Amino acid sequence: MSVAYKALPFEGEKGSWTVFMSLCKGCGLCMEKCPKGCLSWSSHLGAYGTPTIEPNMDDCTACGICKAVCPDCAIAVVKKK
Amino acid sequence: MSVAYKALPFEGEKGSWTVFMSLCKGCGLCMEKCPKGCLSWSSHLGAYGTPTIEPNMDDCTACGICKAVCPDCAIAVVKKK
Amino acid sequence: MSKTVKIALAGEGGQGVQSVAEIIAEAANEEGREALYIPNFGVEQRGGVSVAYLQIGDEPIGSPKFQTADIVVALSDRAVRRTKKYVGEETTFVYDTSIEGIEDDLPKNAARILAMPAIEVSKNELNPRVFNIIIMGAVIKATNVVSEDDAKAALEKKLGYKFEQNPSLRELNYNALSRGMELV
Amino acid sequence: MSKTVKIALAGEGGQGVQSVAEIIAEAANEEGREALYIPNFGVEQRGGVSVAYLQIGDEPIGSPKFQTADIVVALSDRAVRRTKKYVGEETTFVYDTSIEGIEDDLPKNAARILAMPAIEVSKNELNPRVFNIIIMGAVIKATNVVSEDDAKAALEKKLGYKFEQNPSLRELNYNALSRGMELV
Amino acid sequence: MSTVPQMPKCWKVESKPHKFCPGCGHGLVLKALGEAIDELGIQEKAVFGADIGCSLLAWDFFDIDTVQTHHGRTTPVVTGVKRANPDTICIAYMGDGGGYAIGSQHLVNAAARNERITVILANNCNYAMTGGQMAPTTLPGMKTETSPYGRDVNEAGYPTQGPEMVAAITREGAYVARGTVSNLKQLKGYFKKALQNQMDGNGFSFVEALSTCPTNWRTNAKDTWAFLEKEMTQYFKVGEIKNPAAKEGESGE
Amino acid sequence: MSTVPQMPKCWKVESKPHKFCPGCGHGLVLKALGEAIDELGIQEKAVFGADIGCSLLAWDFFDIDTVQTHHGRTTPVVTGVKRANPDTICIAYMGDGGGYAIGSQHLVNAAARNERITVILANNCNYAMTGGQMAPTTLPGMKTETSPYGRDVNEAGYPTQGPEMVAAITREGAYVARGTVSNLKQLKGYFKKALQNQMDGNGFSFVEALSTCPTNWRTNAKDTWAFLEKEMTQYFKVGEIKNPAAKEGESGE
Amino acid sequence: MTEKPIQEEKRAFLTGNEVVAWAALAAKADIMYGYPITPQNEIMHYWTRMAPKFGKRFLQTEDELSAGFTTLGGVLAGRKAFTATAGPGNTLMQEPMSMAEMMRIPSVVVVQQRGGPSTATVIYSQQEVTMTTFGGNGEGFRIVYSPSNHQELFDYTIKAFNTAWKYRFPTFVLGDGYQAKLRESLTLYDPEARGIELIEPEPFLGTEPVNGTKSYTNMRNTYNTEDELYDIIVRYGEEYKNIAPEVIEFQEFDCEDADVVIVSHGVVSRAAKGAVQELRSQGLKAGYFRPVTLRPFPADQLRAIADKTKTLLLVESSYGQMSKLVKEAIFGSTVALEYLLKPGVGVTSEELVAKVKQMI
Amino acid sequence: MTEKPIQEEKRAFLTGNEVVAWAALAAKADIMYGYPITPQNEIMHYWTRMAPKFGKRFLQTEDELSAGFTTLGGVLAGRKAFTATAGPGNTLMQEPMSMAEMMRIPSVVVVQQRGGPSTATVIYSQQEVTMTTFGGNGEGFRIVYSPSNHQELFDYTIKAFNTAWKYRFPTFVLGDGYQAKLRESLTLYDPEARGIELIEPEPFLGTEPVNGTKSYTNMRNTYNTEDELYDIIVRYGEEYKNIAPEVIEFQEFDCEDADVVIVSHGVVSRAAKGAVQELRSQGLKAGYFRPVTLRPFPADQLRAIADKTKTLLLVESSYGQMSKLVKEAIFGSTVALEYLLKPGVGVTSEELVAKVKQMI
Ligand SMILES: Cc1ncc(C[n+]2csc(CCOP(=O)(O)OP(=O)(O)O)c2C)c(N)n1
Ligand SMILES: Cc1ncc(C[n+]2csc(CCOP(=O)(O)OP(=O)(O)O)c2C)c(N)n1
Ligand code: SF4
Ligand code: SF4
Ligand code: SF4
Ligand code: SF4
Ligand code: SF4
Ligand code: SF4
Ligand SMILES: [Mg+2]
Ligand SMILES: [Mg+2]
Repeated sequence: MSVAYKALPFEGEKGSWTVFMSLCKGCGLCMEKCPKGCLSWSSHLGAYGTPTIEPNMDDCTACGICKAVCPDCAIAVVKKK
Repeated sequence: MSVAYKALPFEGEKGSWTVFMSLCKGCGLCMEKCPKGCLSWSSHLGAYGTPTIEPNMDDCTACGICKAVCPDCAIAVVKKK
Repeated sequence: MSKTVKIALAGEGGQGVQSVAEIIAEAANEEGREALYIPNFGVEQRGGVSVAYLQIGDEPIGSPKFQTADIVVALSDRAVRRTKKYVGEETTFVYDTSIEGIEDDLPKNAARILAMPAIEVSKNELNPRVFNIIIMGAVIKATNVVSEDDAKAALEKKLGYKFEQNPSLRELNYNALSRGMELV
Repeated sequence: MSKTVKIALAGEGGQGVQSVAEIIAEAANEEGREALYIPNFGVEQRGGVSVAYLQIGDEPIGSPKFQTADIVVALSDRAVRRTKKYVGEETTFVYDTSIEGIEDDLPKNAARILAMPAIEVSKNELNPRVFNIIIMGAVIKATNVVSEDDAKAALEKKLGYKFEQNPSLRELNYNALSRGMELV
Repeated sequence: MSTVPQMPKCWKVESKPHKFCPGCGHGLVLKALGEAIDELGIQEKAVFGADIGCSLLAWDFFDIDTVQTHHGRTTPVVTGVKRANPDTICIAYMGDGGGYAIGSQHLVNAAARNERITVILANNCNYAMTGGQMAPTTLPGMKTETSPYGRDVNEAGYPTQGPEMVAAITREGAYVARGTVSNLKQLKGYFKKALQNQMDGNGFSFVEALSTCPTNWRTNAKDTWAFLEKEMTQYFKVGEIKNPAAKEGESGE
Repeated sequence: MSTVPQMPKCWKVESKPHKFCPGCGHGLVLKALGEAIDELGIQEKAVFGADIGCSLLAWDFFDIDTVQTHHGRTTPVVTGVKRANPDTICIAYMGDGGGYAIGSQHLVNAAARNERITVILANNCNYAMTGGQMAPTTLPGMKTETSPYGRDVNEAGYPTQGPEMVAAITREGAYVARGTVSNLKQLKGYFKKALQNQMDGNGFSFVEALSTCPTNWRTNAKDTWAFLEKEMTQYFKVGEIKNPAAKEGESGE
Repeated sequence: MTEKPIQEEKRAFLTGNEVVAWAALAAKADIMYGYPITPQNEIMHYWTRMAPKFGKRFLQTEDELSAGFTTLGGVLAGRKAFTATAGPGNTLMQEPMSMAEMMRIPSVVVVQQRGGPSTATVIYSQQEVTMTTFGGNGEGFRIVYSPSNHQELFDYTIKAFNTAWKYRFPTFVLGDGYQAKLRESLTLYDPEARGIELIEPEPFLGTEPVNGTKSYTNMRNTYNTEDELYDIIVRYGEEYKNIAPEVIEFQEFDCEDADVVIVSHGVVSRAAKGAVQELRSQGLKAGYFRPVTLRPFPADQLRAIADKTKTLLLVESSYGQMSKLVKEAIFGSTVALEYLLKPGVGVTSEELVAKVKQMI
Repeated sequence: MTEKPIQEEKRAFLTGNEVVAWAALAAKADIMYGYPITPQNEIMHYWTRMAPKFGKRFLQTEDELSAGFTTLGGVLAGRKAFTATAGPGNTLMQEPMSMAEMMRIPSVVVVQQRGGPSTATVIYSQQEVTMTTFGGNGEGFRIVYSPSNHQELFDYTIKAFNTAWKYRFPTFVLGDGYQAKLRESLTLYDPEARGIELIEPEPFLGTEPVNGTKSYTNMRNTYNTEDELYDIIVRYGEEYKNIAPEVIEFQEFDCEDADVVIVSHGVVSRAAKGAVQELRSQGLKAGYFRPVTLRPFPADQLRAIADKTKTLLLVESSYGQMSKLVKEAIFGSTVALEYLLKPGVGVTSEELVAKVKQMI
C-alpha cells in the first residue's frame, strides 16, 4: 500500500538524510541521541502542528542513529558508499 | 462454652487415652501414625455413623502422636507422671 | 395410566442412598418407564444429610422435586428430621429401627410408619456393605415401581464389573435385595 | 434574562483550546454568571482533535453539549471538519487563516464566517505561546460573555504564579487578549 | 484426667465436629493455626477471612471474628480490613484454586504491595469443594475430574510453585514458607512467624500448607499419608523461603 | 536515494503516523517488534492482541491479524486463539497495568501452564492511557496522579518485578527477558528469541520492554531518555532471565 | 476425521450436564474452555472424558474471565468454542460477553443457574435471568434459550451454536442446577442425520492468504467519538429487532378460553404444565404459556393471550426476574397479574394448583 | 482530629469528579479503594491529594474486583469506605456488590457511566442503568441515585453514605462521563452545619470486647439448603419493599394538564427541563418527570401521572434501559409511550422540543 508523505531531503558528504514531515511529531528523541549534536528544530510543522527537525549536514555522519530511535519512522538516512 | 461429648476413656500403664465418639469421623489418620501400631477400629460408631478407633492400651506409650494428628481433636491423651 | 410414584430417600453421606435411587431409576428407565432422579447436594463434599428424590411413572415427569412423597425412607436421626416435611396423608414413612432419639420427630400424619431393622440385618445376617441394597429391596417392594428382575438387571449393570471379580458378591447383593423386600 | 451563549472551540492537542474555555468559564463564574464547560476527551492522551464546549448564561445551564453553537472557533483542518456540524443559521464560524485545504469544508450555512490570522499574529507580533490568548480575546469580543477586565482577572488567577516570576508575561498576555479582540 | 477434647482455645466448640470430611487436611491446618493464635494470644484481635473452596466450611470454625468471602477474593477483603483498621491481625485462608488461580492477581499484588496481612493457603492438589477438578497444583500424571487421563504437563504445565512465586515479587519485609500437615509442629512455627511478621509491621506473610483431601484423592488413611509425604513433596519443597527475622545468620527450619 | 519512510514491512502504512504521543516508547517497542516479525518472516501467521491501555492505539498498527481486547485480558484471548489454532503465532501486547495488575492472574497462569504464546509488556511506570496513575511499576518516590506526593514504598510497596515473577513460576521451556527501548537492537533480539521459542513449541515467552511516556512523565526529550536510562534501570535489570536455547553454556546478552 | 459421536438416534438416561456435553459434541463444537463451578462441573467432566476420543480440545482456565476470553479467542481463531458457568461465575462472564456483544463474536455459554446473590447456594434457582438477558455494560444484544427438560437441553444446546454463528449475537443456554443434576431420559441424535445443517465456523484471525495475498483483519471494540458508538448501537439494535421474529420461540396450550394463564419458563414450566393439566381435568380454565427464548421475548405472542384472558399468573424461582421481562414485553395490556415467586427453590404442580384454585 | 474539610458553605466551580471527592470528605468517608478508569479517575486524583490533609486513607488496588472487595473489607472493619468506577469496571464491580447484597454490607459506589458495551468509549452514556440497578446473580436489592447536576452530585453522594449505612443495601450514585468532566458551580457545605446527621459506622469485625468479654462474629454468604436461602431472599425482599417509600425520590413539574410528559433521568433531565420550559413558553402542554432514585423506582408517583396524561416520552442516552424500569413500574397503565433513545450520546433541549412538537 503506498501512501505519500511530504519529505524534506538533505544531502551531505556522508549521505542523504530525509525527514517525513507528516510523520514527525517533534518529540525530540532523535535530537538527544545524535552523537554529533547536529539536529535542531526546523520551522516546518509536523504531524501535530509541532516543529519538525532538521540536520546540519556539515556534521552529519549518516550514522543512522536518529533514524533508529525515531518512534515514528519519520527519518530516512542513506549512507553514501 | 461447654459442649458434652460422649467420651470413651481407656487407662493404661503409661497414661490415659480417650476418644470422643461424636468428634471422631473414622478417618484412620491416627491409626497410620501410631508408632506402636496399637490403634484399631472400634465397634462404636462416630460422627458420620462410621467406626471410631480404640487403642490397645498394653502397647500404648501415651506418646500423643495420635492425638496430634487427629484433624478433629477427637483424641485426648494424658501421660502419667 | 398409573400415577407417578414419588420417593424420597435420605441418609448420611456414606449410607449409599444416592446409589439406591440411581439404580432404581435406571431399572425403571430400562423398563421403558419414565424416571427422574435428582440428588440433593450442598457445599460439603461429605457430611450433611444426603437426600435422593426419585419419581417413576408412565408420563414425562413434572417438577424434579415434590412436596409430598409416596414413600419416605430415612436412615439417620438427621435424615428423619430433614425429610418429615415430605410426608403427607398417603405417605409411607420408613426408618431404621437402630436410630435413637427420634421418637418425637417421627411424622404424625403419615399413612403408615414402618420401622425396619435394615442396619441390624445387614450387620448380623449379611454384610454392612449391602445395607443400601436392603433398603432398595424394601423400596421396590413397597412401591412396585420396578420388578425384582429388573432391579437385579440394573444391579448387574451397575456392579457387574465387581461381580466378575468376585461372584459371591452377586449373591450377597441378591440376598440383600430379597431380605429388603421381606422387611416391608 | 439574556439567552445562554454557546461556544465550541476546537484545535489540535497542543493549541490550548481547553485552557481558553476554562479561563472564560472561570471568569464568567466569578462574575456570578452561570457557566458550564466540558472538554471532549477520547482514548488518546494526545492526538485527536480537542473540542471545548462552553455555555454561559444567567440561568442554570441545561444539557452540557449542544447541537448548535453561537460561535465556533476551529484552529486546524481536522478541527474545521469536526466542528462544522455545530454551525447553524445564527452561528459565527471562526477559523485561522493559516489553515490549508479546507475551502470545501467550510460550513455553508453560517451567519458569518470569519478568517482570523491568529497564528500569524502570534508568531510575528507577539509569541507563539500566547496564540490561544488571542483566540480568547476574539471569543470574548464576539460573544460578550465576559468583560475584558474579568477575563484579565481570570488570567491573573490562572497564570498569576507565572506572572510573578516574569512580569513581562503579564503584558504579553494582556496584549494578546487585546489583539484578539481587535481581530473580530 | 482429661475428659474434654484438647482443642485449641480459639476453636468454636459449638461448631465441632467441624464440617470437613474425615481425614481432611483443612482440619489439621486450622488446628496448627488455632494453636499458633492461642500461643500468640491474639484471638481477640484476629480477623479471619475464609475463601470459597472447602475453606468456606470454616466460616464458623473459630471463636474469632470471621468473614467468609468469595472464591479467590479473601486476600482483598482482608486487605481492606487491615487498611481500614491496622490494629487487627488479618488472616486470609484459602485453597490452591482460590489462591493460585482465580485469586492470583490479588495474591501477587498484595505481596508486591507488602500488605501487612497473613495469607495461609491449603494446597491439596485439586479443587476439592467442586468435586475434585485439576488445580494449578495438581501433580503431573495425577487424575482428576478434568484431567481424567492424568495431568499432561505438555498441555497443562507443571504444578504452580506458589511460595516461590510470592517470594520472587516480595522484598525484605516478607515472610514466605511452605509447611505440611505432616509436620504440624513445624507448620505451627511457620504460622507463628508469619503472624509475628504481620504484628511487627514488617510486611506480607505467606504460608502454603501441603494438605490432604482423601475424598477427592479417593485414598484411605495409608495412601493419604503416602500421597502427602511421598508424592507431593517431590514437587513442593517444604521449608522457609523468606524470613526477615532470619537476616542475621539465623536460618529457617 | 530513499524517499519512502523505512518502516518495518508489517507496519500498516495507512495508519501512520500512529496514534501514540510524540516520543512514546510504544512506537519504539512496536518498531522493534515489527522488525523482529519481518526478519522471522511470520507476518502472515502472526496474531496480535492489543490490551486496553495505550496499547489499544495499536489496534490497526500492523498489517497483521489483530484483535484489541479488554484491559488485562489479552493473555487469555490470545491463549484462546493459540489453543484453538496452534498454527498461529500469537502475541499479546500490553502495558504494566494490564499485565501486572488487572491481568496478573492471566499472566502467571498462562506462564505456569507454559502456553505457547509470546507476551510483550511495555513498562512505562504508570497507567498512561487513563492519564498517569500509579502502576505496580511506578518508581519509589515517583509522583503520579494517584501518588501525588510520590510513591511511598511503605504504603504501596516496591515496583513489581514482572519478569522475575514470571521466571519463578515457569520451567525450562520458557523464555523470559527484560529489554529497553533504549537498546532497540537488543530488544529486537529478545523479541526474536521469544517468538522463536513459541515457534519451536518450547513454551511461554515473555519480554518486558522498558518504555517511555513523556506525556505523563511530563518530560522533554532529554529527561525522557534520562528517566528511562538512569532511573528505571535502577529498579529494572535489563537482560535475559530465562532462555531455553542458552542451556548449553551459551549465555544471554 | 474421527467418527461421529452420535450415530443416528439413541435413547439415553443421563444427567443434564452429560446432555450438554453430548449436545456440544453433536453440534461439532471443537473446544471447551472452562472453570469449575457447581452445578456446572460435570459438563467439563464429561467433555474432558470424551474430547480426546473425538479430536476435541479442552482448556481449564484460571477463572471465568479467562474462560470467557479464551472462548472468544477460540472463536476468533475459527473454531466452535464454548464455555459453561453458573452463579458468581456467570457474573464474571459478563465482562467477556460484553466484548462479544460489541465485536459480534459468536459465542455459546451454558449457564446452570444456582442460588444467588453471592455464593448463596450451589443448588438451584432462576435468579440469573436479568443478568443473562441483559449482561454487563451494554444493551443486552444476546439470545437466551431457557430449556425445561433434557430433550430441550440437548436440542437447544445444538441450536445455540447455529444461532450464535448465524446472527453473531452471544447465545446462552440458561439451564439450572436441577436440570444439571437430574437424570431423565431423552433421545440423542446426530443433527445432520435429522437434516439440521450445522453452520461451519470461519476464522476471523489467522486466516489463510487468498491467491497468495493475505488481507489483514484489525478488530477493535473501542471508539473515539460518541457518534461512532451511537451509530453502531443503533445499527445493532435494528438488526436485533429484525432477527427477533425468526429467533423467538415459545409454547402455549389451553389459553383460548383460559381465565388464568400460568406463565413460567425453564424447569418451572414442567410444574406449570402438570398444574394446567390437573386444573383442566378438574374443569378449571387454566392455560399455559412459556417463553422458550427469554431474549428476544415472545412479546406479541404473550400479548395476544393477555388480551384474551383475565389473569396471568407469573411463576418463577426468583424474586420477579421473568416477571420484569413479561411486563416490559406486554406493556399496555391491562391483564391482571398474580405472582408465585420462589427465589432459589423449586415450584411443584401441587402448589400451583392450590394457588390457582385460591385465585379463581 | 484534623479540621473539617468544608466549613459551613461555599460556592465553588468544579468538575463533577472533584465534587464527588469533596462530598465524600463532607460525608466523613474514611477510606477510598479504587482502580483507575476513565471518566472516573479524577475522583481518585482529588481524593489522594486531599486525603492526607484530613487523615483519610486511600488504596489503589490491582483491579475493580479488588477495589470492590477491599471496600467491603473496609466497611466490615467499621470504616466508611467507598469506591468509584465506570463501564467495564462497573461490570466487574457486580461481583463484590453481590456479596454486599447477600451480607447486607453497607457500601457506596460512585459510577460515572461511559459508552458500552465493552470498552466502547471513555466518554458518556446512560447504558449502565440495568447493571447498576439489578447487578449480578441476585435480585438487585440496592439503591441507585441518579443525580443531574453538580449540586445533586454533591447532595446525593453525601446522602448515599447515610442511605447505605441506614438500610444496609449497597448504594450507588449513578453519574456519567459528562457529569464527571464538566465544570459548573455549586454550593459545597458541611452537612452537619445544615443539620444533616451523619450515621457513624460500626465495626462488624475487629470489635472491642465489652466488659472484658469479646463476642465473636462469624459471617457467611453461603447456605446449605434452598429453604434457608429462600427465607433470606424473601425477608430481604420484604424489607426492601418496606423501606422503598422512604427512599424513593423524584421530581416533576407541569404534569397536571400535560399532553406529553417527558420522562428522563440524570444529566438528560437537564435537557428535558429546558425543553418543557420552552414548550410551555410556546403554549404547548408538556410536563416533566424524573426519577431521582432509579431503584427503588417512584412507581406510584409516575403511575399517577400516567393516569392523567396521554403520552409519556421516554428519553435516555441508552437503548431503552430506563424505559424498561418505567414499564415495569407502571405496568397496567395504558398511557402511550414514545421514545427518544440515544445510546452513548447526549440529548439536547432543542431535539426534545422538536420531538415533542412532531408528536403533538
Ligand atoms: C467465581 C466463582 N467461580 C467458581 C466457583 C466455584 N468454586 C467453589 S470452590 C472452588 C474450588 C476450590 O478449590 P480450592 O481453592 O483449591 O479449595 P479446596 O476446596 O480445594 O480446599 C470453585 C472453583 C465460585 N464459587 N465462584
Ligand atoms: C476493567 C477495566 N478497568 C479499567 C479500565 C481503564 N483503563 C484503561 S487503560 C488503563 C491503564 C493502562 O495502563 P497500562 O496497562 O500500564 O498501559 P499504558 O497505557 O501505560 O501503556 C486502565 C486502568 C478499563 N478499560 N477496563
Ligand atoms: S524522533 Fe522522529 S518524531 Fe521525534 S522529533 Fe525526531 S524525527 Fe520527529
Ligand atoms: S545520521 Fe547520525 S549524525 Fe546524522 S543526524 Fe542522524 S544521528 Fe546525527
Ligand atoms: S484421626 Fe481422629 S477422626 Fe480420624 S480416626 Fe483417628 S480419632 Fe477418628
Ligand atoms: S498415644 Fe501414641 S502409642 Fe498411644 S495410641 Fe496414640 S500414637 Fe499410639
Ligand atoms: S473434599 Fe477434600 S478438602 Fe474438602 S473437606 Fe473433603 S477432604 Fe477436605
Ligand atoms: S500517554 Fe504515554 S504511553 Fe500513552 S501514548 Fe502518550 S506517551 Fe505513549
Ligand atoms: Mg484445593
Ligand atoms: Mg503503563
